[in-house]
Amino acid sequence: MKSIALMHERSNGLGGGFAAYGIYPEYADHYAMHVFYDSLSHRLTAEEFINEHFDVDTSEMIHTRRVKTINNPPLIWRYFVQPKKTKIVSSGLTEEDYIVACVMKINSCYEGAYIFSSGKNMGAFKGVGYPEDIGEFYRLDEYKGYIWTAHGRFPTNTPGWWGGAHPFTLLDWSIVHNGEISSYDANRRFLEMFGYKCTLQTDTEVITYIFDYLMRKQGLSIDLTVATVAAPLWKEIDRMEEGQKETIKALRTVYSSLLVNGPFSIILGTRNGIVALNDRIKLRNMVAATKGDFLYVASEESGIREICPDPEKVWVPKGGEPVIGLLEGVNQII
Amino acid sequence: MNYVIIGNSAAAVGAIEGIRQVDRQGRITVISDETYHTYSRPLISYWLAGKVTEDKMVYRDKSFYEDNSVDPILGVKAEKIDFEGRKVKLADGADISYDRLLIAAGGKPIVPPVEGLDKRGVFSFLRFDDVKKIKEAVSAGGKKAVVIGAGLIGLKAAEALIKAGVAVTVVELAGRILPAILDEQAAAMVQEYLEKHGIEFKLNNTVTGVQGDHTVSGVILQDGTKIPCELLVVAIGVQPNTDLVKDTEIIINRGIVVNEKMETNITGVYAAGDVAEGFDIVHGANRVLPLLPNAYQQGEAAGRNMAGDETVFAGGLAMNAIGFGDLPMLTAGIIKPVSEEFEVLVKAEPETASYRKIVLRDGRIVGYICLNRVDRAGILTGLLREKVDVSSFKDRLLSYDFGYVDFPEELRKSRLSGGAA
Amino acid sequence: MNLNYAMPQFIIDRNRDRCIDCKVCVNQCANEAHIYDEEEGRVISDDSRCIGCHRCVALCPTRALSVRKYPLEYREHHTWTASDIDLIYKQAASGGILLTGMGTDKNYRIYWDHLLLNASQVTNPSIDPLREPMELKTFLGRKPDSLIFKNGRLLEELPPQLELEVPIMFSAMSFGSISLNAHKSLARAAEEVGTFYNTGEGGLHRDLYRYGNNTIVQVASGRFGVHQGYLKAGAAVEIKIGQGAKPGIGGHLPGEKVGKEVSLTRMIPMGSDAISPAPHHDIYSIEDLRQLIYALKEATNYERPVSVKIAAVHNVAAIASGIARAGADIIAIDGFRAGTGATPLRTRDNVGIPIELALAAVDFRLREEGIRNQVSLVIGGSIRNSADIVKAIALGADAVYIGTAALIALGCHMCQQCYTGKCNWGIATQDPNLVKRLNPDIGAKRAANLLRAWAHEIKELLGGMGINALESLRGNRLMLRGVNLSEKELEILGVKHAGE
Amino acid sequence: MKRVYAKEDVCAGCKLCEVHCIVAHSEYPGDIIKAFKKGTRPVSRVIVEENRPISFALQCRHCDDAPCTKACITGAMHRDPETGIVTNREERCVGCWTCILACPFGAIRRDETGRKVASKCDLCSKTDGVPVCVANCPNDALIFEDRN
Amino acid sequence: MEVTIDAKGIYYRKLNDMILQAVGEGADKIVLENVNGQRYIATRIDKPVDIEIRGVPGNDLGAFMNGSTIIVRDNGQDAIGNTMNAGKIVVHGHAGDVLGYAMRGGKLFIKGDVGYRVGIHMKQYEDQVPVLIIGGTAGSFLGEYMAGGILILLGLNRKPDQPIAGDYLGTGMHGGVIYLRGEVDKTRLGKEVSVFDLDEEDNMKLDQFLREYCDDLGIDYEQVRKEKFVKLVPVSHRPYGNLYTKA
Repeated sequence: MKSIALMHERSNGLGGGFAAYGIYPEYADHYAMHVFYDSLSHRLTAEEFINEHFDVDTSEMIHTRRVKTINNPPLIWRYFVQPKKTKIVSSGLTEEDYIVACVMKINSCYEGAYIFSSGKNMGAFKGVGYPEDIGEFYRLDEYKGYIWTAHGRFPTNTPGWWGGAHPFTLLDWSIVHNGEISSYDANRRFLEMFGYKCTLQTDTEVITYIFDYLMRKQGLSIDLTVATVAAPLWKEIDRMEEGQKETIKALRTVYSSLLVNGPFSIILGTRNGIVALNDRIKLRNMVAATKGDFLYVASEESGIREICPDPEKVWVPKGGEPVIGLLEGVNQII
Repeated sequence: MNYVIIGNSAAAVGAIEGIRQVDRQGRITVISDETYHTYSRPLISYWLAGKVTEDKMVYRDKSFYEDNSVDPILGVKAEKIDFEGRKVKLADGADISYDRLLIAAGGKPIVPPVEGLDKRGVFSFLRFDDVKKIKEAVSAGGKKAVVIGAGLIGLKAAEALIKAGVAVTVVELAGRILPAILDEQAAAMVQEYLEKHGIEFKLNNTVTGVQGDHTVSGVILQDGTKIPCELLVVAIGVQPNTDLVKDTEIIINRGIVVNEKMETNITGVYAAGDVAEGFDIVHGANRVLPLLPNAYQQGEAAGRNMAGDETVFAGGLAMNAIGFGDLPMLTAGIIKPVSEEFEVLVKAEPETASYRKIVLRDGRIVGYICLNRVDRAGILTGLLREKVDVSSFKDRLLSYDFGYVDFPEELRKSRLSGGAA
Repeated sequence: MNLNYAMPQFIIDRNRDRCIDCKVCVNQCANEAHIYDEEEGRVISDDSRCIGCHRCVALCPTRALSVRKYPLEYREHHTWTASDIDLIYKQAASGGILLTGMGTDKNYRIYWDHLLLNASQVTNPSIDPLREPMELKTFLGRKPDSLIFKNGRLLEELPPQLELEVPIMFSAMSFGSISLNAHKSLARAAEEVGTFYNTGEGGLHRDLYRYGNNTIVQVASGRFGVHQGYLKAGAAVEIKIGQGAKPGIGGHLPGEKVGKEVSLTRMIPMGSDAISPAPHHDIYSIEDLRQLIYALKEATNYERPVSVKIAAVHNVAAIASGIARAGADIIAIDGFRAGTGATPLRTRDNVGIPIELALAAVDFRLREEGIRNQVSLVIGGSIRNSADIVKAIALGADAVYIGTAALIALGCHMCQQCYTGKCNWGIATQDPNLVKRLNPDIGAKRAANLLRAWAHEIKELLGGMGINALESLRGNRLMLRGVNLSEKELEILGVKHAGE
Repeated sequence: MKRVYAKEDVCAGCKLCEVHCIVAHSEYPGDIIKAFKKGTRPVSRVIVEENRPISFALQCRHCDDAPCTKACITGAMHRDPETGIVTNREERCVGCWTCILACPFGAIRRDETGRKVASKCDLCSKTDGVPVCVANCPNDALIFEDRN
Repeated sequence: MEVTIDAKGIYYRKLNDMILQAVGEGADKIVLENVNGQRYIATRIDKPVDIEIRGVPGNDLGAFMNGSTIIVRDNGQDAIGNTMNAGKIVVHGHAGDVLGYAMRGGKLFIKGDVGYRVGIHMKQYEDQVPVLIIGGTAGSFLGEYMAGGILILLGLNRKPDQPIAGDYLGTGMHGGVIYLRGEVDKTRLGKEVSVFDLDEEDNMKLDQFLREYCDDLGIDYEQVRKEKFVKLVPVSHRPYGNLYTKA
């Protein structure tokens, strides 16, 4: 929080948020649904759907505290749920696709309800306001997690609203993003062929879905996913050795619509670690640093220094070159 | 290297230029009994006709000797050659030694066995001095001339005399004019043309006597006709001027005999031009070809060889470009075949004095006559020279617009697209 | 019927002050509109023969010539235009079907001109294409549903793809309809720039086999010049079902154009008509199409993508979906305003739908069915400039075919008389006198220049949008806004109105 | 040396080369209209040969071993040893046509428009640069290049 | 080298892979057992071999074929010899529609009846003259748009009032020749063709090809020749030359 507060100038108070992993150890096997409701009646309507599709273990309002700068928050609920096995079977989907389908259904069909977090043992906390105020609001000082991402927003193309703040999450994915994606509609229209519904009119959302599609559905490794999203230039591909060239060429050929174009820097979180990535010609800034078994990534080095004054290594990653931090003992980001 | 050239006409100039293509250093001496800077012999008739002035008679620029580092010894006759001592003895007593010698002494007029040709008013028509004398005679009141010989020289002389305001009768032994280069049909057309322009002809006839005491006053022809005249021009033809080497070890046939490098039987001694016998590609043998282009090319080949290059004279052929007034004619090679092995193509348009005749042997051009419509006839010369089989486009040869477009594609393209000849 | 009611269409204006009677115009007019009058010693013109190709105007060394419309003013009538009247005169005289060339000249809406492109400002930087990388490379061919890797290496090869350096190909124009020199020009330009030209249905001339890597060979109902070697000679095979200028109508090359080279190439006797009717007689249904697609894949050992070219017609979206499912790797859709060498006028002017709407509908339909990635979409038919291309790609095309534009680059002056075989520019003719006028060295350079120029412009426009790879524009309809379009048109195009 | 070569496969037979050759060697080299309408018009030194569909422009090949220069009786026909360009020094030419007899390309013509001289391509050597026939060929059917 | 492949239940692409492989390994005679519906047999092979098919091959048998010989012991389906360039296909039974479409060379012999649109767009080129012989009857549109080659229709074994061919016989025909055994009902002809008697050259050609056909299929040649033949040839090489007007 201190770190993101330092970069106050990069936000405009219209959006801020955090994603944290490992915060719900007591519900580690449950999907933690964080939901914004516009009103009680919206909640009740949506809960009908939730109850029909999930076994709800716990249903509660997320604890918040009053913060002067945070006005008119929506109703913010939290459910720890398990999908109904029979429903999964009858839907013919995998468990995860089932969750995704349910999330898409609520977010696109239930007015006034928006699931902004749906992963296991993780949660997103976001809203309209400066990130440090949002953190205060959600009492994040009371949570303990092993991965934290944070974001301050300066929205341009879409209005500042609670759902539109970063991070965006789907299942265990969380993503924070700076920049604007000029390939948005090309990406969106491709993803929509595969059941994703981009309801938010915001580009960050599609990145989440791209990662979900490529890694979870297509089974690509993080490297290949990155090579798709921030594909090497053809000039570079021409210089590669044969096997690799063929691989990358195939990615660019088959998943060409998933190239993310325009300036971006993203930090993708999963339960296993984080990936930070810049667009391939590095139109946005990013700094990474390590100390001990901590990995820090931020837009500005000062953000890192604020919480880690003496990092062992500080570097500026190249465009399209991911910074990957994995938890001890795992070798896959998912 | 010390080069000496006897003669100062086309063959000599060719030799100088040939030597200089190979050797920029060696000393070149040119010896001529004429006093003039090298001049063009064919232009003497133009001069007489008033078509060119004397300063335009030069065959090469006035700076030619200087530009090519040539020492001209002009107006002095070469008397004798000492082949042993490699020296040329001049009439003024000087000895000019040489390492390489070219005999390019040219031709001399053929003089018929007629009494009285030593009288005043009798001229030959070969050298500048000849026409200068004719002009003097005309200026002195000469109004009527008889020309013996209706060959090239005779007719050019006749034409020039007409231009100079002299009435001319041409006497020719043969039955047609220009017997060496035209057939009957073409000759008739030309004759008609020339007659229209005032030249009178006596064919199948010859001068048997010259009237007048010391000065010509007329001629008597074989048929007894008497023609009064003040000028008598003897223009039967030329023969090699071999006087200088007569009775030496140098081998002479009609002209000096040379090999394909234009070298005589004596090492270091070459001959070229009207004095020599060069290779005739049409006849496939060495012949005297008293024509300027041949002389030049022989001289050039000789010059190159004298300077140490190995150059084979490509061969010449009888070819003539002449014109009378606005009637041009171009001829080459065999124009009046006698045997069956030749094929003859003819197109005649007497009303315009246009005539085209092509003589073929084994599908190859060996000679042609183009009268009046002469444009691009050189293409025929080229085909003749290179012995190209023209069977496949024979039917186009007579066309006035015959050109490369009529060649077979491959031949045309190789000719037009390659490096030039 | 000696009186010819049809009036000249053009007036040839010869400025006598400037004319030097050099006869260049006489030498160049295949229609004999200029004649040298030996008696008068001067050149005169016959307006009635002029077809308005401007060859003489372009070559006149003194600019003494201009060609104007013949000012034949019938009494004005909104319903009965001069053209309506003239055409009736012609048909009353001949009893024949009206034949014409090039695309329709009627004033139908050109949707490209009602679509505007986006550009970045502040929030998303535009990219300077002069300095920054800008990628136009495009792959055409079937894309698998997923890639399978093992240890980071691809397990299965991709289906065959065409690799384009620019998203522009030369559309199918047969040798026969256009000259060998025109084909050579296009083939060489395609090779030089890294794209493809299309043989059309007239076979492949032996001189052009060497451009095989940049060739798409076409198979139409007449099967002219089609044999194993031909099918394998190109980089792809295209089945021609229809073309935009004459949907439902076949091709017909009159016997007089079947000279020696055309005969050798089409493998038919000299002088015989080359008729390829609209239907392939082995294709009467979508499953028959599948049969032919796979016959061609068999014949090419599954090493060439197979394209299917259709005209944009009313239910094009459903047809395209069927073609994709029939196994085509590429679908080429030819729009209503497309050009051709010869077409019945009434068909040209009245049959089919605009390519913009067809493209939008097809792309939408294929995405709706989740199969858009299985086929590549190539569209053509009146692509006039690079902006049209950018808009086409934003609407969902992978690449475009250009035909008329390519011919114009070669010198076509749009006189619409291709079918007469007397093309004064050496393009749509087999007359050896005229074919020579198109120097393939110049043609190749001009056609390649056009592609390069357009590629630069596409990069410029992409850079403006903050996009540095063409694939990020594909189907990116947010980059488009409509102007002056109805709700329905916007809906079909799938774009917002400007200002939204 | 650079020479003009014709590509007959792409000669359109328009004869603009002849037109521009005439202009360049006329009394009004810069003015095509005056060149044709005033004074005497010289003959073209480039010849378009035509037998449709074959056509091509032909002009002096500027032979290394130019027969015309050797045949010339006056020394007017001259090959510049530096440039290799064969020109006819018209002031010395008497119109005997021996060069026409000698030229295997038929590239020398009689010019009797006012005078009587042999007329042949001079590669536009007076103007430097590309000969006008090449520069004005609309179809690049004439090229000016060194093929040695 | 002779290779036998049991095609039972094998997908066509696999089967054709197997054939290609066998040819690559040097087989010059291939016997295919239990063929049923597999398409494009012999389309992919690019060097001439002999193939014997037992069973009913699928559509496009020998499409684009260039020199091989195929004997089908059973019936054939549609589109046999599609755009065939050279070679020979003999079918001992009947066959379906669109046979020999645009074939430019080679021979296609069918013993029994054939369906619709047979011999459309047949064309000849230099010394390539395709020959298509049908033993039985043919459906409509036989020889439509025919531009070259020889099409022979025998009409053997038909019922007394069964027509030898359907309607629109030779519509749009502008090259080649059709020989019919027996009389032809002129109302069934396309307007682009006319009927003629055979001349000597026709009879020579007919003899040559029919003998080969009869030998291949075990038919009594003399019997076939007993009946009179007529020929159909196009009226013009340019059937639609005058249909158009310059707009």
